[in-house]
Amino acid sequence: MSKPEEELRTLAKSLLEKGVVETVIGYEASESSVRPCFASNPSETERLVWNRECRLNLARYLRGFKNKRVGIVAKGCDGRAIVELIKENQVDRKDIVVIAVECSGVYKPVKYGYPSPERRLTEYCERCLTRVSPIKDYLVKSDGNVSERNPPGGDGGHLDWMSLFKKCLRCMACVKSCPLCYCTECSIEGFKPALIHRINAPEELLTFHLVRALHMAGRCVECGACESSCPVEIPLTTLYHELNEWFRENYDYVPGMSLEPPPPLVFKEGEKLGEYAFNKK
Amino acid sequence: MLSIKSENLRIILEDLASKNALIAPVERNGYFEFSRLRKAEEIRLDYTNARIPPKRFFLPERQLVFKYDPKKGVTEEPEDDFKAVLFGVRPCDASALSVLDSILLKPPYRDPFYENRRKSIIVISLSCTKPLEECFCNVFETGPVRGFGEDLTLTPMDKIFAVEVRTPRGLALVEEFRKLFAEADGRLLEEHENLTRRLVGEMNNKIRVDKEKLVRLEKEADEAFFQGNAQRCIECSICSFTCPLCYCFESEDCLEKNSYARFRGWDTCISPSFTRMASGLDPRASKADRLLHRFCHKLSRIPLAFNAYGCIGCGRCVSLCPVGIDIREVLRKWG
Amino acid sequence: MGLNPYVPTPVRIIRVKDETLDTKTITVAPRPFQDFTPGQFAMVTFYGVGEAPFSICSPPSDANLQFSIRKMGSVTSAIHEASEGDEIGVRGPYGRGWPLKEMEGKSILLVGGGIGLAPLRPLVLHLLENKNNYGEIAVCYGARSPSLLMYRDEFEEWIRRGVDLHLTVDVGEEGWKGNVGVVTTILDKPKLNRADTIVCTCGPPVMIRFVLKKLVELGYSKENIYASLESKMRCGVGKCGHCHFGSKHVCLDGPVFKYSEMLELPRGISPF
Amino acid sequence: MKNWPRRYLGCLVINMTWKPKIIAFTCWCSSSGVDQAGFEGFKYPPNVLTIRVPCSAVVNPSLVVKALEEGADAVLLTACKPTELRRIAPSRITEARVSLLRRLLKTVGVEEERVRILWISSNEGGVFSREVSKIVSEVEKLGPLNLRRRMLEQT
Repeated sequence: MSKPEEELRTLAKSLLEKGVVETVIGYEASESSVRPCFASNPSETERLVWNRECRLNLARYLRGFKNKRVGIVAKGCDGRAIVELIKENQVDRKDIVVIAVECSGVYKPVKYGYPSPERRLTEYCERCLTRVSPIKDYLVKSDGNVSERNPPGGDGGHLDWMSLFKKCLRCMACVKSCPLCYCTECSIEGFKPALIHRINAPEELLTFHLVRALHMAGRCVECGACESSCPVEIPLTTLYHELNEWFRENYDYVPGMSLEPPPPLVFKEGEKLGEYAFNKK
Repeated sequence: MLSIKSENLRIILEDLASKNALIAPVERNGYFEFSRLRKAEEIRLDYTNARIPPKRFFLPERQLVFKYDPKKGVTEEPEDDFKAVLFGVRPCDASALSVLDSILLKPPYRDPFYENRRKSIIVISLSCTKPLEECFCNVFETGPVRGFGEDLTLTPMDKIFAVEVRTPRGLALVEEFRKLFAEADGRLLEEHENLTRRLVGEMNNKIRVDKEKLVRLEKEADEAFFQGNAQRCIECSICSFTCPLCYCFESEDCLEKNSYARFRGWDTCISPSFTRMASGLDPRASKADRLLHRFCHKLSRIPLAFNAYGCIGCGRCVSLCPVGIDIREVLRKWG
Repeated sequence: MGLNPYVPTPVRIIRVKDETLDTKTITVAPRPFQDFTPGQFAMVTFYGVGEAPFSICSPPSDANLQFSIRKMGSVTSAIHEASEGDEIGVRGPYGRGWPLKEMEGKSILLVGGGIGLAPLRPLVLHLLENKNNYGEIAVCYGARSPSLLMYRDEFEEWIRRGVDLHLTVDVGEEGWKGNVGVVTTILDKPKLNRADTIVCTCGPPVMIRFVLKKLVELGYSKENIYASLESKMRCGVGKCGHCHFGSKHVCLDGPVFKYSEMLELPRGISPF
Repeated sequence: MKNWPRRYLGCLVINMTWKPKIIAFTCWCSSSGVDQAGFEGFKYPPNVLTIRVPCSAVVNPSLVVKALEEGADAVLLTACKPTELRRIAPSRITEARVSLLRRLLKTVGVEEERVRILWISSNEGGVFSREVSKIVSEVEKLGPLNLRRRMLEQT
């Protein structure tokens, strides 16, 4: 057991014992990798682990814990997702205890039918903006080396997206694993008539992915949950990163980095919109 | 038993590929998958297993059921000629086909589309010499050397393949290239037996299942176990879509130029809309129930009805599930 | 078409009748199949919209085919908008109907709720046509309000031909002189030999649950109780998996289930 | 058989020997400009199909994507000029959305020139006809888009 793991367990245990939180969402070891773990009594915290396989974004489960106090083990990107969820009024900051863990990147998953199981960091981790969650109540320091991030810059242009999308099975794992796809009815199905058919048709896959990309633009925290759960390995985060770059270039806005600046192009009710003048005279 | 030299196998594969009748494993975009090939060079005989199971050739993701034209009435479009040889299927996936046969071709109603494809595709299986970490085919005896449901079983020995003819259709294919095959000698048979024993022994999972016990899963299911997994489950449909045995389908009507068409395609029992009726009633509303249904269907209902397991131990769902829901745990607990 | 069980036969709507506010009875012709048992269902396609299962509500002796359809989802809404002469698709009959064999010589109690009378209507008409083979026929039927009672105009005819009909509504309306209350409150009214009566019930799941409970309390034999359950279906022939519950396919082994079979079904679909 | 509600924008696009098919979402103000082009006898290519919307900012970019998928070779949004508008924000939103969408299309390998925004006031029929003719000729140079076929073909 590594030092951060030990620290994490002690912290989670004390939070549960003191009754600060009802549940701690973390990772536990599974047979081959790690999986989410919901510890609601102190003894269960012994199962918590922290390593480079912790890919799934746990902020995804927060919507299932409405109005309950939960502790959540958060990597940098998980923390950004929580920030976005707070900004979008999906969760209440008061209800969440963020146990930030210093993350030095996660490994690309080894999946079924993978020719060379060479372990390396994921591409999105190499672009990572914050190794530590922007909001935190507790911090678990890591002993791993926290490297500097690579210079930002889009690189999605060189990929042959059409043939990548073509492989998609539309299992919706990208939607379902995304912490920010919380709509009860996905807009891709919610339009009447629906934008795409229920049954996967290859010619509609581009629409599906473009619409999803548009919905993630300026919100995606690049946690890679979609990409790592995708059974056909479409590098979706790279696409969403490209759109985030547009927001950074035009509005100097990076999603999830702080609670302060509201997202661009979002106007609250009653707010004066720039040069907006509503003068009846 | 017959044998064939690697170079002779190449000749057959190249011949099939030139006729555009070869579906074989290739590496595309970083993983192995089955694809229709024009050139046999692309084939990866050292492949582990295809990520998307070969069921997609028998039960496509999207398939036309019929077309309806208000002026002409109902028309069924004959499917394109799909004649092909599906080469290199792992024994577990081939076994899945035989289970699918018993379900989809069960009288009185036979699934015509599946039957059609099954008739036009010859399946050649390739024994698994390097089982993956997630594999547990030994549990259901669907591998690693021979399964059921294939027409020919090929087992790679050094530089030579042992060939076992399993069906008349397989025999017909062998007859077509009779010169390239040779009768297996005693040494080969012995080697084959040794290999089989070694491979089965090498499977390192210690799962034992008892059918009598497993069929009681539904009644004895541990609520807490399924609740725990349900809490994790994100309702993506990876497990069903990549399962070589999941056959449930959804149908949908679409508008085409001047006509209406009905398509059918994969569906998943993990999705909340699977059993929800138009009135909003849902007999299987909770995630835990849906998970339980999935496991029960595979491990207790299909065995009860068809004398075969609804899981063949390929390990795709185990490996690909983003949240680590593991059918092996169920087997260990109730098997 | 031939062997493909997934392709519906085009038929024409020859009559549309408003049954209640949200329910219409459509009559289609010609009947695309020869014989069927009351209680069986057929898959009705509205081309371009979709397909849904509906129980057949005309008796087997009728040369046409009738379906009572309540407006619920996209297919039913489309059929509601259809008019006489429109072409729709029908395939069937599917499933297991009411147990006519077991009913022979016995008295029969039918309990319906709301649109649940639709699968019972062919049974009523069939029993009346072959009255000599069966004992007394009693019907207990409840709906939310008098205007939502199905087949209101046929009731007089049924009574005239010897049906012991008891009606109830959840909420009375002006002019309603009958019973007010849920259908379980009138279950004791038919005077039948309870030990030797076959009971067939259909309606919303909650109603079926309470009706079954009440029936057992009243002394009806569990062996003789049948209910028609509903579930989502896509293929109707036991392949698509949507109506697979426990070891049963509703489309093959149902929709009519015996009391003992219902006990075996998993929670949710089971009325218990 | 009744005409079941047409499911696709693509149904509106008639198939003939290839000429660029352009869908224009016109806001109420600019659509009167488009109408005016007709009244005043300005000619503009017939392959532009206008869909009137209450405001350019209600055009969900998803619909633009869908139009492209369904067979439009280019999508045009005509909006009120921000400087002439009482409410500035809507046009700014449209502008931002189109810019974002163009970035996305460029990334996935679709020419970004296929989505355009055109500032048209209600009295600028002449401007509209001139600009549209220009756009049509530009799209003609780009060639057909055929997104569906491209998705089907690539293996």
